[in-house]
Amino acid sequence: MTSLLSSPDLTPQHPGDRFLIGPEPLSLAQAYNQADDAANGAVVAMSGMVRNQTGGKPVEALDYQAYEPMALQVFRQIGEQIRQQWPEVTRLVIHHRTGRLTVGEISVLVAVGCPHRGEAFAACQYAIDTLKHNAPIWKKECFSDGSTSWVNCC
Amino acid sequence: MTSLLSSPDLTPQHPGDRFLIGPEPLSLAQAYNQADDAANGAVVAMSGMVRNQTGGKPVEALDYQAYEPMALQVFRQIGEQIRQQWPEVTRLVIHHRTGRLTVGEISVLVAVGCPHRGEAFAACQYAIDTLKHNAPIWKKECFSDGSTSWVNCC
Amino acid sequence: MITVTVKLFAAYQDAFERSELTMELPEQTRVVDLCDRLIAQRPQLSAWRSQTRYGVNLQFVEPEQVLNHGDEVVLIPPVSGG
Amino acid sequence: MITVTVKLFAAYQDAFERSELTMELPEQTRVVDLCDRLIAQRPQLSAWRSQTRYGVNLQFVEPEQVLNHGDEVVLIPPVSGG
Repeated sequence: MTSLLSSPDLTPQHPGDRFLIGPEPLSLAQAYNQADDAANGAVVAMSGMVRNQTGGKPVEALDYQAYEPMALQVFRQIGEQIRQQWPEVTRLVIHHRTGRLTVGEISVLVAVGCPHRGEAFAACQYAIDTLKHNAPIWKKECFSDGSTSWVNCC
Repeated sequence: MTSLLSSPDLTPQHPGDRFLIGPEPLSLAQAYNQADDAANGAVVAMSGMVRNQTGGKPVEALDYQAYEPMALQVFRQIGEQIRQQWPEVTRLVIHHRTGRLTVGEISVLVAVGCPHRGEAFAACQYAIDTLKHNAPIWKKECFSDGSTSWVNCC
Repeated sequence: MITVTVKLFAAYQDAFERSELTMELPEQTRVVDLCDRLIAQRPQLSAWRSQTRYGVNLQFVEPEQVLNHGDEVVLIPPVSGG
Repeated sequence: MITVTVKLFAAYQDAFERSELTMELPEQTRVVDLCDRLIAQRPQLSAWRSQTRYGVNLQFVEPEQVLNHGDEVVLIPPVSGG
């Protein structure tokens, strides 16, 4: 794994970026603090959490799996693409949780700091949209009736 | 004032809305908690804070004045318009601070809860854009060189 | 005659050095007439005239809105909340 | 022959009841050939074939990518992070 992570093909992490993926509960306060910067005029943060139902079927829990080293590579690429499209972005924070989450628990946090809010909204939306399409992360819905199914995001 | 606030012309507050305007420091955690709802799949929050410069001129502080009862009326109207355009919105939170704020302090917080993130992003952006255009709130920039000027947002 | 309260903010508050005025006005006075009267007393405010919006009893109103006894009026120079 | 590691997730992990395989493969094997070999062992996976993307050494690659000794391969059925 060490050899993979030091591969010259991997995207380097921008100094303003903070990424995290793992089983610990996520903290909005921590993500927000990591997006803080004296040059910011606005921070836009998005949290995703387990909804109480999907298509009318009551959900009990979601079970998240991730290929963590590749997910982090996707996060770094998102950071690189954001810096190309919105060079004003000071900070990009992406935290994603893994394991079993029950209703109301936060599965993902994205926070973006910027001098102006327009770019912060656009970059935050770009980050979560791209994460949902490309990050190697999977969730299984566990319904109240005991059935489960792997979700296809799009 | 009592008679004004009970006027039949005023917009009633939606039960999912939480508004605040005053001199106390704002808390992202409080705003976020007020946007929490079991039907949410996403919360989008935006904070605005005092930037360290405007047009290259170093800023020391901002001084906010508000016509508070009318600002709250504008917030309630924003809530009503959001419910018309995005009926899925479960919660709308707007907190605005008044008085003297120094670099890095939060002047405004908007948080929107929704089953899906797309509507949460759109409604949050609508709320802050409309607040900036219509809420009777004014800020004076206090520059490091001692000069001051009333800001025209748009 | 009617009596109205006028709330002053930003440049209007600076010019009058106070946050509220009480004014006696003839019946049928429009809110724009009230504003012109105040600008006549403080000519440095004339630059704001074309950019000022008006509120009566916490609602935005047109300049031609006729005032009633007891109204609470606000003069709204360009806002900059957020 | 080359040796590669295959990371399994979601439906692939369920079908093989494990999260990782080590495979010996002929030189010049493409990543899509590896996937077809696994699907042949677990036919219930064939529904995923057309929707599966491939990663090699933490990067997305085309199905025609030729594997090298020591590669870490991942089969990526439709993702659903967030």
